[in-house]
Amino acid sequence: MMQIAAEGLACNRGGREVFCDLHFLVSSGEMLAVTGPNGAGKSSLLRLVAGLVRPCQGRLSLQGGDPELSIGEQAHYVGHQDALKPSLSVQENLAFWSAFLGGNGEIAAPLARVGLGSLAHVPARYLSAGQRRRLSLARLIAVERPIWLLDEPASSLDAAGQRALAELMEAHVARGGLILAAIHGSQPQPAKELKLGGGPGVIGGYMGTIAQEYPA
Amino acid sequence: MMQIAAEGLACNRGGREVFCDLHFLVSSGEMLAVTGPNGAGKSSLLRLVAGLVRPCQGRLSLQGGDPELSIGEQAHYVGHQDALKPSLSVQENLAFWSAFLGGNGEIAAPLARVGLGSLAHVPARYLSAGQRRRLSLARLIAVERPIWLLDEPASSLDAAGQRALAELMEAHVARGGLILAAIHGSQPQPAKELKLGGGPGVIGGYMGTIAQEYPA
Amino acid sequence: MSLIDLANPSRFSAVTARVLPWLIVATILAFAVGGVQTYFAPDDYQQGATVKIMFIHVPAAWLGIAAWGVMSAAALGTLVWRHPLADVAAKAAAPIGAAFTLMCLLTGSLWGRPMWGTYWVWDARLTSVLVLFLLYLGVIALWHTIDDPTLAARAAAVFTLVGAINIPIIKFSVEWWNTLHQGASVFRIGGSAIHPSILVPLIGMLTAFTLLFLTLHLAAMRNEILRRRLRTMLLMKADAAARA
Amino acid sequence: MRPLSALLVRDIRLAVRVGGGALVGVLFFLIVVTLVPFAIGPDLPLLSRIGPAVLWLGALLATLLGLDRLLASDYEDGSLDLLLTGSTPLELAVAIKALAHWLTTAVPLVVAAPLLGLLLNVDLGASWAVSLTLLAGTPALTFIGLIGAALTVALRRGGVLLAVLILPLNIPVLIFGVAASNAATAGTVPFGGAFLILCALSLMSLVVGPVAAAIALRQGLD
Amino acid sequence: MRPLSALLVRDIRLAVRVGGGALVGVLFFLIVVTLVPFAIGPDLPLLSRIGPAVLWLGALLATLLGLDRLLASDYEDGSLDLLLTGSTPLELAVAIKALAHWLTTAVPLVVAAPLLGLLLNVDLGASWAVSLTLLAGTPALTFIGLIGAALTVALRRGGVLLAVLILPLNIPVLIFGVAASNAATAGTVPFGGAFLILCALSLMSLVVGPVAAAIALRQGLD
Ligand code: HEM
Ligand SMILES: Nc1ncnc2c1ncn2[C@@H]1O[C@H](COP(=O)(O)OP(=O)(O)OP(=O)(O)O)[C@@H](O)[C@H]1O
Ligand SMILES: Nc1ncnc2c1ncn2[C@@H]1O[C@H](COP(=O)(O)OP(=O)(O)OP(=O)(O)O)[C@@H](O)[C@H]1O
Ligand SMILES: [Mg+2]
Ligand SMILES: [Mg+2]
Repeated sequence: MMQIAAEGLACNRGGREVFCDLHFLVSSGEMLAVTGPNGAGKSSLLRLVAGLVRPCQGRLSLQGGDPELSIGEQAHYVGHQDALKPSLSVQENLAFWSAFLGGNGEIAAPLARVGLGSLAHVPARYLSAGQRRRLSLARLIAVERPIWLLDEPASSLDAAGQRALAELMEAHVARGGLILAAIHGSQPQPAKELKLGGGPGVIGGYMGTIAQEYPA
Repeated sequence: MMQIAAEGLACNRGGREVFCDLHFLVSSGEMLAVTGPNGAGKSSLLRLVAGLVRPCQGRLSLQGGDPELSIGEQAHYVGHQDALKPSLSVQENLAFWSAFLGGNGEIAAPLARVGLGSLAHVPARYLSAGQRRRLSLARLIAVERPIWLLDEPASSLDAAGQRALAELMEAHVARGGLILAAIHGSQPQPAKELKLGGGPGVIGGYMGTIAQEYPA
Repeated sequence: MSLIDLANPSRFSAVTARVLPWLIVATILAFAVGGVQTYFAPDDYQQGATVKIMFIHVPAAWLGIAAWGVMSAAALGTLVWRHPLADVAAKAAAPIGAAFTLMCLLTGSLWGRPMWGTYWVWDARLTSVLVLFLLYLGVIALWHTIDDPTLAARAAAVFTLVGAINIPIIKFSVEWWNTLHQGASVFRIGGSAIHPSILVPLIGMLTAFTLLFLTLHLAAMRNEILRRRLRTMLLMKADAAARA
Repeated sequence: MRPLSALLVRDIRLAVRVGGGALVGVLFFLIVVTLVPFAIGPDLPLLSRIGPAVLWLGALLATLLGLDRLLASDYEDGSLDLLLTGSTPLELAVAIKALAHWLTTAVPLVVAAPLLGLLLNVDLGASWAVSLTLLAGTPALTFIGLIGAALTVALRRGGVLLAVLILPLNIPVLIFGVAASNAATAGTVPFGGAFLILCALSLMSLVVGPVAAAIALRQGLD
Repeated sequence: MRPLSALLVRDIRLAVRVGGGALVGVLFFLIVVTLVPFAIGPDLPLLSRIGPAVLWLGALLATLLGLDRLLASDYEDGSLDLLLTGSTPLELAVAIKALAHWLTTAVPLVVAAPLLGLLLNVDLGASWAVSLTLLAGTPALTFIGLIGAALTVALRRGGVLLAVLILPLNIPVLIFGVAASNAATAGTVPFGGAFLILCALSLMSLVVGPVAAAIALRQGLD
């Protein structure tokens, strides 16, 4: 049983305040959908949780989970950029991240799962946008980590890909995983929602209050 | 009255065939929605029309329009990468492309139109994904060109942004413009559809035949 | 049959298969003749027997330069007509040309020891040849670091044409700068300036080396064509596997 | 005209924002010039003899440093695609980019050369001549480098390979540059001849460079 | 252990695929060595005197060339974010990257040095000593360079500015490297002293470099 709790988080980037006084609570088996208009701070929040951006106020705490690892070290971060090297083959790319992030060297299965089995030996340079996205999502399967931080994971995926992704996320949540996903429009599954860009946000019943942002 | 006609187009990339024997006809006032699964060849087709990829067979012809300009030189190409320099400000970025692509130096209005008026002086490095996308779409407004080649233009736009984009495209088509757009899922407006990834494709009644790919 | 038919790779390999044996024989004969002539060529009154190095040095130098010329012609074929055979010709010529250039450098510096008292001087002729050698290495590096052959061919073609500027520099370096290296005396306007007893064997060796180059080049081209066939077959197999 | 000037301004702006302007450039050469005495030991007559050579090597180094990003960055962020959809011929566009690169790397050196010459105790009169040769010769370095930059994009290669392709072509430029400079400093050989050849090389590369680069880029298209 | 070896293999692979392997590296140094005689004029005794210096300058140049991409490319494609979410400390990760850079740039030089020495007519016995000093000293160049690479990412700067930041720090390495080499070739000064200092510099930068780089990267986070 893990829990990520944010108390009064505030984030400044490039000197401008992105959001402030943000409270939320996500526990394993839950998915928190972070929504909001462009520039509301979704990516910033995810990067902040991943430890890639420093909060300028408030604290972010993790109950349960491995105490001597940071949140980021127990999390998968899938951002706007897919960390792929054009001159390495699809398989080499995945194999490296699997080894570096501490997966069990299993590569073929994840590739097949995201539908890149036949392209395993093609240089990543040759991949289409959706194929690149699929490859970076394959990390989620290749390496077992409890927390997923997904920034618009469905972007440039085709219908089939989006369905597969939704299943993947459901399965993870069902397994007791914990997901924070920044999404536009419809979420793939019923989930808590954290609307940004509408003043201070409170979610997840933390401090006993249910915010009006809670999904109707 | 312009017309882009493709006859038996085939495209090879990295030594493997992407699509072959593709026929379509788009004329001004129309929008052709290019759809298909990931890796079907949507982006390849758009790049081919823009003159950024060479067809290995077939021919692409433009009736009407400026005879001594290539299709690419009369077209806006908005690809997966938004050609922005992180160290230039939003305004500098747009101003440069407007000047280079031969627009009338009008910058403020386009920026306001895509909702970046307040960020005009922020370095592009600081933009969020959606803001970057908005900025590269601002080119469409800043420079008047009859042909638009849009590769998943709506990706990482919020709901409002997608609506604005749809209006923009409708207005362009109404003005007698001509759009080829690669899109996933629902098209923003009724349009001819060219499904890729299903063998040779024929569309637009070219050579008298209506293909089964024609939207039912 | 015309040159056009030759331009077809499979036709080309068929023809070369028939021509090559004869070429090999001709080369051997030419070397035999040239060798004998060289043996009986008189020693120079001041250079002594070392003058005989010339009979390797000059042809080697000549072919080192000529090979780049061949590559430049092929480069035009690649860029203008996008002809696969041109790519093959260019790729095959590079290592051979490099070898001849190296031979020229080595024999030259060996000769330089007795003549100039040093193996190497940074004189215009010598350096321009060294540059040629470096350019060869550069092209070879290009060919070997790029996996996609057509891409490599085009890049190498551009590079070859740019590098061709070096050829006149080599040729005329001796006229433009006062070099240690002696000027052209065989090929020059107003007839040759060498005594026939030297000139004849030199011509003999020139023909022999040229024949050798032809033989090696054609053979290398055939191998390259076969190699490409293999590659495409493998690619097609891979795609078929991917489809299934 | 307007597209080209816009491109020029943009590239200069980028170079200044990223590389840090002309002063940093001068500082760079200052460091190079101070490095050499350390490397070869403080021997004034020798220094003054190889002074021009050092400046020329500095110029070569500075040109090489920015080169592999000259077109690669535009390729990676998709700017190159848009440059191709512009109505300006590609040859002109890349020439302008090279010009911007030259203005931001070589010109600071040309200006600072007399000052730097003093550090290498080349006397002032000769220093002027040296910076004149630099002014005449550095364009060749940049525009030959342009070819390499285009090849790196077309081949998706870079780093040392680029240098390996470029440097041999730069050798003649270096020879005549240094020869002309030495002619000016030592006054042994006539200055005019080498200098004229240097100008010829620059003019030639001004034509060959952009054309070859454009061809390479077009060939590399996909 | 596995993460680190994976990172090492991947970076070496990238370097070879992009830069074209050790042979190209050797070719690069061959060219550098041939460049110098043009610059300073064909004067054999002088050449043999400054031969080691030339090799050292070559090493410096090669190190500089790849440096600004060393971390920047990982930053631009988002790899750096993932490197941070790995359980390996950042200090180690960047150290490994620097190691890969050293293996692919400096080692070819170390191996080829005796051969190159001949061209600069440094006699063979001395050449071995020179390549020994290179082996001992080049790590310092790379790991000091690592700091600059991290700064380029943190400050989103690059090009010449990076060189300006790095070179001054490299001067001591260069001094002692050349001193040790000259001691070996000329045999005037004792070889041991300079060589030991060189090793000390390398060891120090092996520690300072990664730590400083990691700090710079963390500061640059946003
Ligand atoms: C490494 C040193 C040397 C190099 C790179 C070199 C290179 C060349 C080249 C490129 C040619 C031109 C061939 C042609 O015009 O097609 C040539 C010709 C020649 N070289 Fe050398 N050479 C070297 C050393 C020497 C030495 C030491 C001698 C003897 C003094 C020598 C004597 C000649 C002669 C007699 C010719 C024929 C010139 C003619 O008749 O055109 N070379 N060499
Ligand atoms: N630069 C390239 N070189 C070689 N092959 C490529 C290149 N780009 C794409 N391909 C291949 O061509 C095919 C089509 O790619 P393309 O980008 O056109 O697909 P797409 O329809 O745009 O897919 P997506 O919906 O993911 O964007 C893919 O299989 C891809 O592997
Ligand atoms: N690296 C950065 N430095 C400074 N400011 C930044 C940076 N990245 C984003 N910002 C600013 O922070 C705000 C939030 O950015 P963020 O990327 O979190 O928005 P977002 O919700 O992800 O938007 P989108 O839906 O477009 O991805 C934006 O106004 C943006 O201008
Ligand atoms: Mg975002
Ligand atoms: Mg696409």
